[in-house]
Amino acid sequence: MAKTLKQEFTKGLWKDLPPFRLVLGLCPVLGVTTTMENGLGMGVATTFVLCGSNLLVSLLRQAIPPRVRIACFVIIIAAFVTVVELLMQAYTYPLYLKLGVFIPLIVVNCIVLGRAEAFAYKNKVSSSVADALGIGIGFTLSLSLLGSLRELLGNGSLTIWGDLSYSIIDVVPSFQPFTFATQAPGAFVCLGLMLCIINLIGK
Amino acid sequence: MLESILVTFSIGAVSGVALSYASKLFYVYEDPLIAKVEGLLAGANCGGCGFAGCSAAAEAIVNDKAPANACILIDEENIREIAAITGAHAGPPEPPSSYNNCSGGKRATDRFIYSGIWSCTAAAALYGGNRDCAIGCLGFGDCIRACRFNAIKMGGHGFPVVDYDKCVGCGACEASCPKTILEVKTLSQRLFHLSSAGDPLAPCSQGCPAEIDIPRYIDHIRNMRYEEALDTIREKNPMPLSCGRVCPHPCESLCRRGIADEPVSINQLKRFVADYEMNSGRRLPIACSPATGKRIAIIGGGPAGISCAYFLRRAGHHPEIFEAMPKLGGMLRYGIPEYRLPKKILDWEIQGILKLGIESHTNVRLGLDFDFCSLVAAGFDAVFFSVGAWKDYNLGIPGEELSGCMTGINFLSRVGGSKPPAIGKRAAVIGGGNTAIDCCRTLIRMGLDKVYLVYRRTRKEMPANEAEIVAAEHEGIEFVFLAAPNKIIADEEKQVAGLEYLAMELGKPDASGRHRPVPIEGSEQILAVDTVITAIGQSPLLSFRGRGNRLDDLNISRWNTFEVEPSTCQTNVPYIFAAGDAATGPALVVDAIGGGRKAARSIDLFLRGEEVNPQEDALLNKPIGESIFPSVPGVRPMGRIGLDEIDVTNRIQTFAEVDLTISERDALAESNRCLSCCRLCYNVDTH
Amino acid sequence: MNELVRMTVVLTGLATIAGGVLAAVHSGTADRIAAQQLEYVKGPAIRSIMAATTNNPLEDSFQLSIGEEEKTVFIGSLASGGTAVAFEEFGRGFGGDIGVMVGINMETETILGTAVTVHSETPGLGAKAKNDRSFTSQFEGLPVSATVAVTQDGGQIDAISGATTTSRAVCEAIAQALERYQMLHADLQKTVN
Amino acid sequence: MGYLELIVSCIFVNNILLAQFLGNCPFLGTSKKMETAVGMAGAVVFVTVLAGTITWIIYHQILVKFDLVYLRTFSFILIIATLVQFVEMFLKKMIPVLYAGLGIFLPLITTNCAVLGICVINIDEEFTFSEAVSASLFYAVGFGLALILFAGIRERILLARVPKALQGTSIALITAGFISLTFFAFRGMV
Repeated sequence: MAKTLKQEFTKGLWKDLPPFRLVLGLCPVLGVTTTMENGLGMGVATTFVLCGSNLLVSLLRQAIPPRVRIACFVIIIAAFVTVVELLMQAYTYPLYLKLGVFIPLIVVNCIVLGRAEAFAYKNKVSSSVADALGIGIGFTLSLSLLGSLRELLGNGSLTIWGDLSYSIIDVVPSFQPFTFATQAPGAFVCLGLMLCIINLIGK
Repeated sequence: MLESILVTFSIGAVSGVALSYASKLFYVYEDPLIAKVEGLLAGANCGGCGFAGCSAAAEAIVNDKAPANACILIDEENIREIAAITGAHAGPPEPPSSYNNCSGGKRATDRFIYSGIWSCTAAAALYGGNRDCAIGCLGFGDCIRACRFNAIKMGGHGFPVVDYDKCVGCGACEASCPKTILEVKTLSQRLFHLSSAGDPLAPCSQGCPAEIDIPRYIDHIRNMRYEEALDTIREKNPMPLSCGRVCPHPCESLCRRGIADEPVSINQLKRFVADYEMNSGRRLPIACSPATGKRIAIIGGGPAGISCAYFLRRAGHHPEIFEAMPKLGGMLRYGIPEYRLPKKILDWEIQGILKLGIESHTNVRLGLDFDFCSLVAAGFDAVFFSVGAWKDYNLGIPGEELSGCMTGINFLSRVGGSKPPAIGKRAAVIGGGNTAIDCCRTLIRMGLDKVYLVYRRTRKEMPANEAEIVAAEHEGIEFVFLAAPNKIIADEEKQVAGLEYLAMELGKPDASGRHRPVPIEGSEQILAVDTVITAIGQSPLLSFRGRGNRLDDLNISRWNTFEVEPSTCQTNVPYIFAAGDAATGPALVVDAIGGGRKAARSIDLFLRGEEVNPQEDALLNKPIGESIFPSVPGVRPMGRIGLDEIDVTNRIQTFAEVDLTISERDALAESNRCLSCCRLCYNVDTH
Repeated sequence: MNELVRMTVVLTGLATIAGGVLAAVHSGTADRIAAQQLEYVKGPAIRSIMAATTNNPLEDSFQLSIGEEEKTVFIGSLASGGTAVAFEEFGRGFGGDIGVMVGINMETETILGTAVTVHSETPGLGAKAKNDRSFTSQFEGLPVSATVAVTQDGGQIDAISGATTTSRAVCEAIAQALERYQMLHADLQKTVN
Repeated sequence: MGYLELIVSCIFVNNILLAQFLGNCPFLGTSKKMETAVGMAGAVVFVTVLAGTITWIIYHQILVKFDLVYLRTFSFILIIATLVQFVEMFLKKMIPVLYAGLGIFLPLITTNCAVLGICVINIDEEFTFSEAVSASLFYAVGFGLALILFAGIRERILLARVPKALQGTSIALITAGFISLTFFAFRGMV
């Protein structure tokens, strides 16, 4: 059963790729992926919390009594989320404003709690961190992908980070932005179609 | 800083105290299994499983309402652990595995054209599915999608095929199937399952007293997977070598091909794979469940005893066989002559079964060499009686005590043992059953000049197997029908000198449908013979009773057999079970083997502390009405393979086996004659 | 019982430690967060008003107490050598308060510029109030003594078509700012110099 | 803002599930069966109102007073988790009938981002106490409404012919997208 660190890391990138293979943590996926930048930021924030909580849960796994483990995980995760909130306010304030309520909600993201419980509580520190990094990076990539798709369709542009942005209209002047994609119903439909595509590739 | 610490401290303290006291104050008893399963679930309460949180999911899993892999967060290791927990809940701690019941698949006819969503569940919601067969596979593969281990694939015939190496027995497939095509069962659940009215059974399987899945093993043979064929047989019958030789194959008379053509030589195919193993020079491994530590005393090492011991051993128990004769095998050894079942083949077969870890004690007779009370004292948890029917009925005519007159079983067992009896030159065997024929055919091989078979009715009424009668005729046995022995005539040395009998005529049929013979006054005739063997039936020898122990409490029927509940083989003393001839009176070997398995099922239930109830819907060899067809369209008669046997003039010189094993080519050809029937569907002949 | 105590202790301990850590992180980032909030919430509005200042108004700001309220006043040095102040006032709009940053040239006593900071108006209309130059430019150069009101209310400001309430709210906020400027004129003058 | 506006806004325009994307995991999980959906909806209403009220009080009476607003997330989630677990145990022991109908869904709510989300929104929107309580109620009702509507549709999807790759969560999400689109019609009412 022992897997190498590399395996623990790479499984998050395809085999257990959230949210497509591991259909969890959908709220931020739907809520923040209006642009690629948002998706990327959310992904990084989640990865940070995931790594921190996995690390700490794995370190403390002997000390935490099984019956209150969920409450303990929640405390650890909540602490990390607050740290992220504070750091984001201090360094990436505009992004913090855009992500809004979804930053505190990382605390109830099933992926974070799920990995703490299903993996970190049972595995040693190095593999837990590898697992968290893999899942986190997978999540970040998925969010960015969905974000860029929706941004391209809906705004006709793609903002990588800050001022670095490209516009489709420069290339294809006749392009009409499909605003539906950036709005709420579009979020569901785009994610549903992405899932479908992943299913097709997975087959 | 301080405020912050104070606030978090107080929130933490309030939560901790509130929760810990609440858990004490509002404690409600919960099945510890649920807590155990919940401990293995992700605990994220994400709701991805469709249940209201992890504890609700755990409860559903324990109560078999959800498969072990319901949680979408946890990894395979946890699923395995959960499967192990719930598996232990359902039966003994042995790995359950998925098992496909339907072999119909695509060939089953449709009642209507279904063009809905590609899902069994959806299809089944519409009038139970589009297939004609109420129990068959719908073939949309819900189970394949449900399996998280890639252990199920859709076979070419339109039904799921399980890869047993990958299956962990999580139960997801079973839960996803709207029918009961895939059943996740432990080994012992499979071994002990009695054919039931809801099973997809071919007519032949319904007719087999051992309930072997005949179409499945024939299919294995067709695909040259002989080892799997043997495994399939051994799931229900531990003695394919012996049965392949001596079984009168009631299955073949139900064979669906037999309606339009000659039936498939099912028994020859069984013998072929059994011989294949023996000649291959190695024994196939036989899977056994983990040890349970329970001990069972098996009294009598005949087919019923061996079968019961075998199944109990495979279920993880520890049976010990006590046998009065010098070797195990019972009637197989001492009642069936060498030319039908060579002793070295029987030895090889029994040895293989004992190798599973069954202890045997021979030359020990209950009541003489050991006492029933000592068994209980020795810590046996249950006792199984398979003492057979070794007591010949007496004719009740003068002269039976003469030298040169003996009983059939006595004669056969002495020939089969090490001390053959002294016999003369001309013999008369009285009786029309298999024992009588066996005596005749044995006598002719012992070099006698003339062997008569004296039977009081006609050939049509003879209970012996047709094939045996024909063989006896070929071998020159003279049949004297409608003859009732009157007395045995002695010479001056108190030796048998002849058999006087009355000629009979058939009267009106009696309750059993047989014509009752009526003696004709003054028709006495004498057969000049120096040996008379009476073989008119047997009953169990119960001499171990009457010693003032629990055995005296046993109910005994008026045929001197153990009175048992027929579907459980349990006697009125709960820990005593009985099967085989001892419970049924003289019957087929395969009946004894089936009885041994039925008894093993009950003993297993008894040892696990469960109620020994008959299995619901058990068929017990009653046919399923809808599966017995009056005609079978689509079958092109082609005749069965001829049977190789030794030429008559040669064979009566020796005890060499008469019937020879069929060749692989013939076996393959014959297996292709099988229609692979299920309950309703079958493969028609296409060429 | 032992189990219960342990559960409570672990929970409380973890929560306490977390509290300590968070307090530390908070005190470490508090200043930066405040600066960032200023930069991104008020920053764009201030910049649009005081585009031509030689200093950074965001850094040269001070707190002014008006009764119970604390107001942040931004100071900009104009190229002409004069000084401008800017602060935020609120007017009641359709969907809630509308924040308007008002910049005043202290030399000429005229409105330097206005910019909408926060609004929760129907998308489109609120944005118009923010970006529509033909609307916002009407305020520029008005003397602090002027009465700021939409034409419907007898004033000289043309409302955004179809968004009278929003326009009214903006005017209300600006009028309030002018009033407050005149009230605090002395204090401001003192602090600036 | 008037209460009528608040109701329409919370239930329809800013529907917590379909416009704010909160609580999607249980939304997809528990909408497979109508029965489960109804139970879940009830439990969410109950817990949200309770949690919304308590967190509002804690925030304004403790966190704001001591200048500890940055502990908002931390304290809210702990309070909700404790509260939910406590109520669950209480119901299980004291009112088993209610537990069977509603209580079993409670654990699912601990990590339901809709509940925490509504508590946070109450603070962000600077609602007064009575506004916060009613907003909690109406947001939760909106969640229940969407969930029950969706469950009804999903029971139908089972019998529909869906391309293989779209089956499961994929088609569920697209369907949710169309429900969301219908809720769009309420835009402009507030």
